[in-house]
Amino acid sequence: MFEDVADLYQQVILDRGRHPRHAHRLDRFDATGKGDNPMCGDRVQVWVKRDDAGAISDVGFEARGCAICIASADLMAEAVIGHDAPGLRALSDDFAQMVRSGQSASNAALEQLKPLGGVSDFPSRVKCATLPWQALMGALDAPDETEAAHG
Amino acid sequence: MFEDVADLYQQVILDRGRHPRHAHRLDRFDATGKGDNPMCGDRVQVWVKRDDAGAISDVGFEARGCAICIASADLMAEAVIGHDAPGLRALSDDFAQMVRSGQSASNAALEQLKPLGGVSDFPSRVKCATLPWQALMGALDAPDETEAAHG
Amino acid sequence: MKDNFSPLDLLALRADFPILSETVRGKPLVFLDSAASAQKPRAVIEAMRDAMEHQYANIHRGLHWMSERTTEAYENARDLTAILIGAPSRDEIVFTRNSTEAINLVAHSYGRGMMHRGQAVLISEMEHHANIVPWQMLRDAHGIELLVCPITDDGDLDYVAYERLLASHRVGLVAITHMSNVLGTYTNGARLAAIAHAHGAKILLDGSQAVVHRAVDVAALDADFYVFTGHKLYGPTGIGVLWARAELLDAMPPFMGGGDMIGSVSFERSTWARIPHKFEAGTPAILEAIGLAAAIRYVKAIGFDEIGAHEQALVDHALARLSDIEGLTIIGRAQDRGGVVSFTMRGAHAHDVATLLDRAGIAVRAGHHCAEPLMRRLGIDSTARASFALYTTKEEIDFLADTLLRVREFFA
Amino acid sequence: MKDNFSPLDLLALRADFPILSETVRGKPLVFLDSAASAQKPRAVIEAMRDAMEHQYANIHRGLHWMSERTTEAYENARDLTAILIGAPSRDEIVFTRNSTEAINLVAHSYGRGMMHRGQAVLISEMEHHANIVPWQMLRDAHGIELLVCPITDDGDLDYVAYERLLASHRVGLVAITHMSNVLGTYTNGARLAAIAHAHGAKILLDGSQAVVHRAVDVAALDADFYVFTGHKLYGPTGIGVLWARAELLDAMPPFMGGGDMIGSVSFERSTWARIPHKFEAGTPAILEAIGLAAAIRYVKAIGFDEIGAHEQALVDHALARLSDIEGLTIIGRAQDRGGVVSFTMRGAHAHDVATLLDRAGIAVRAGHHCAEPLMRRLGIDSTARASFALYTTKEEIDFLADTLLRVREFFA
Ligand SMILES: Cc1ncc(COP(=O)(O)O)c(C=O)c1O
Ligand SMILES: Cc1ncc(COP(=O)(O)O)c(C=O)c1O
Repeated sequence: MFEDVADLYQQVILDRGRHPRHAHRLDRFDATGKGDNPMCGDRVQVWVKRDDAGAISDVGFEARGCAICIASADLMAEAVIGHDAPGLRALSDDFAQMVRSGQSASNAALEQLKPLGGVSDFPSRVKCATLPWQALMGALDAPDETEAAHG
Repeated sequence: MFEDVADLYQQVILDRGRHPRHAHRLDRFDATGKGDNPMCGDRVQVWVKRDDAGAISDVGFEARGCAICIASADLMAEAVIGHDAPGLRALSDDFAQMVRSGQSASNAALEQLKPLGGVSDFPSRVKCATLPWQALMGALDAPDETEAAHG
Repeated sequence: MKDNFSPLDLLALRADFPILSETVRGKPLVFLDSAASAQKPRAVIEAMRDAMEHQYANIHRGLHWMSERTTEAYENARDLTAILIGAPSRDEIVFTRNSTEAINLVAHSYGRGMMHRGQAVLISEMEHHANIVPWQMLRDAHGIELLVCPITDDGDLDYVAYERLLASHRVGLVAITHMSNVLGTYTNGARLAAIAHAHGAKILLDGSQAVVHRAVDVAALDADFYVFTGHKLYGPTGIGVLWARAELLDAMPPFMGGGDMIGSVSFERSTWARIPHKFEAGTPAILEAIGLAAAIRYVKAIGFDEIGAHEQALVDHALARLSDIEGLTIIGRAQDRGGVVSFTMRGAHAHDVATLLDRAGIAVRAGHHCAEPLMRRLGIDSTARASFALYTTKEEIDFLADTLLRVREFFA
Repeated sequence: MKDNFSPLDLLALRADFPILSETVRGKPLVFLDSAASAQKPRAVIEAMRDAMEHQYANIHRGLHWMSERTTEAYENARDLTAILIGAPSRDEIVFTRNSTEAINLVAHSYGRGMMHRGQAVLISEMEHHANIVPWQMLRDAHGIELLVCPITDDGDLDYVAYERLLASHRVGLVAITHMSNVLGTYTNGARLAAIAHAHGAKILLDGSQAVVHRAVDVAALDADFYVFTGHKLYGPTGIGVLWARAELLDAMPPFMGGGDMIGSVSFERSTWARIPHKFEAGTPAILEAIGLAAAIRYVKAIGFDEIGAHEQALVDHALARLSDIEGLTIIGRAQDRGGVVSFTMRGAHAHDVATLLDRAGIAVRAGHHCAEPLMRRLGIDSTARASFALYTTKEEIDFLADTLLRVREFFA
């Protein structure tokens, strides 16, 4: 009956939506950011930790949202490891383009996010997939927090 | 070409519209009232003088308005002579009914106002005909002014 | 399962709504989102088309035939609206864009114009944002207190708390929904009004949902303000209604300024037209009033007794069928309710449920339904909501239930 | 008499407007009241009908097909509107009910929210009530000064006085018409904006009439706010437009509260959505936006060069013909003007003139045209006004002139 949603709800999305691996605050983090979708009430908060070179070394999140949103956050948490701010912005843009248009730029890091490509057929769900990225961009723009700020 | 407006613009209306006989303030008056049509900016002020029994003995008006409005005020100034407040209210109601519906109640004083009956075919002009009456009702409701108030 | 469906000739009625024979994604449209906005019968579509094709001009100020006839049609919509809700006078009907604007009008004009610092506005936990945010803005701009009446766990208004709040605070205005768009609960408007009045407060009822399913009589309710929105009552968008007692409207300052609402204008000072015009600044939603009039004529011709009975049967059927689905929780268990059923599904977010239903052709709404504080009160983030209209069928509800079973499997 | 009528295929264009083949009182309709509200082309009528018959649901919050498609159509109207007036960003387009609401929104939100006691708003002597009364209400509620820029006897804005007023007062906001609905005068928006900005003032242009006859580019004008109303631009009633610079909209507090304009809501505190949604509370005029989009597509397909040239020829012709009528005075002699000609007739009140014209099938407007202070400035009570649209013909103007000769005889 739901054959034609297979593109949207690929197995990895269902799995990650159900059992996300990174759905937790970080004990120690450098920055945090939030994303809100006022239309439906979804909310994501992201915590990031950077290494000495400024590249992302760890990401955790808390999300109130659907399978797409949680899976997207969880895949994001892995895809962004090792990226610095400019790389992240590029990746975020490429990701947004992919989920909006179905077309993906040649960005190696995008590979692991491909399961979300099916969202482009569901315009009202695009925001579910991009919300974690919005939270991440918020973290990039936020002034660095001291590690003591956690908790 | 304008045969079908003959009902509205009867000769007496055209005459009174052009050369009203009562278009002046009264030097001495007992009450005055105003009527406004915000939709088009027409305005009428009426002054009335009463005899000892409380019946109207003289009426004057100033109007900014069309032929219908001025003719209606002028004919009103004559038709109301000798009427007391209750009679005036009844006459005003009967007049309003006539110009709205074309149907006239049996009210002797209405006779002289019959030329305005044609207004009922022109819904947007009804207000032109009733505006002087609205001003007159305002005068009835107004507290009596001292005669010195004129000028 | 009861089968007391009303004697509406549903096939004929459904034929009045062209959109109901559409398919989406190759599947017949099953439209269960009428509480968000109802579909339009041919009578409404044709009334608007007819006006634009044959009889249209700006109103009130025209001395020509088209303007006179269009003015009549517009003002006739006011008459019909007054009759629909039992308003004592047609002059008490103010046309707005929607319920939201009607409430904002009251918050601005009555709230800022006639309420005093230290007085309170009393709303409830189950209000739509449209009946929360305007009062918050009034609170913040004007020093009014905002009180919130709790609801019971069943989703009924807590009438005891309601009376207590009125007794213990200086409530100037109560603003409460007449039917919840999430829980389906009808509040007892007459009881709310009587208690409010006993404590010297005025009362506004948000009838956005309530007018759709039942005959409403503002005089019998003894309300002071009543608002609703055309597009949920099978009318067009762009038109809503504020009813208020004439003496209140007379005393209230205007909300917006412009053409049609004035007595006279000079640069120094302007005066206001009489009600209702004082509150209708500028060219109003003429075509939309004509459409609303057609909608009112349409529902009145069917009759609210029939519509109400049919929808009651639908709700009973839906509650029975959905209760049978394991893992599905129905949100809101009030006794007196209209054609709205909200639910959550274990293991599946409402958005995901809605997307799968959509793939089967079923349109439901999912999210907070513009009632975030209510979600918080219920301890949930969102619900899926199926809502019913006069054109909804028992078969559509069965199809919803069957499809939900498959959705549950999908996410299992 | 010049005969430089543009190459518009008028017969074909007129066939696009079903109402133009109506008769009134047995006579062919000659509709010369388009400045009050224009007639609607089939494209608009069909777009609205089509939405109601095939593709309609409430927008923004729906996860189902009908809602997604309707959201796209609504937001597409915003794109088209932005392009129409050269707005740098689609997010700067706020849909309102009409021009009047757009101006009231600015008066409330920018005026009360961001202007300070002692600052002034500068309007002109030739404003429509919609651009007077909201500023009076702001003055009276908020301690703002209201200044009035005079016009010349020809009916042009007095630019010298304009600059002097800006130099001598603390003007925070200029609010002036871009084209007078009585005199036909186009003001020089770019010049007004440059002078306003040189004195640190923001500027709002009321484009209700201006957008109908010419291409408008808010970026080229360097305006801060621009408003217009759908029903004069061949669109439906119930929809208007406020354009404002994004940084202004961002800084302004919301006008009305409710659904769709919030970020999040709790009883304690709510946050606002991003622009433009912050200013669109509640269910918007969805069908009307769809109708407006069709209207914009329609006029753009014809092209404003063609429309403007055609209307310019009509105005020239009308001025020539009407000037020839003894006892008839044309009101307004500005150089740069749009498709509106006002006049008075010696010995006949404008209402009586309009009624007689109506009997001949000709629709004109008569009265103060919602510009009472302008009437006072001109020393008259009222005018009759013939106004032209893209569908107006030279023959209609000839018929008007011929009929006016007879009207003059009638009242002689
Ligand atoms: C110059 C001008 N401004 C404002 C308006 C008001 O437009 P609306 O009534 O659609 O708000 C009009 C039309 O009536 C107008 O001509
Ligand atoms: C209970 C309730 N109140 C208010 C509204 C707001 O209606 P509108 O968006 O038409 O203003 C709605 C619908 O969304 C509603 O269900």
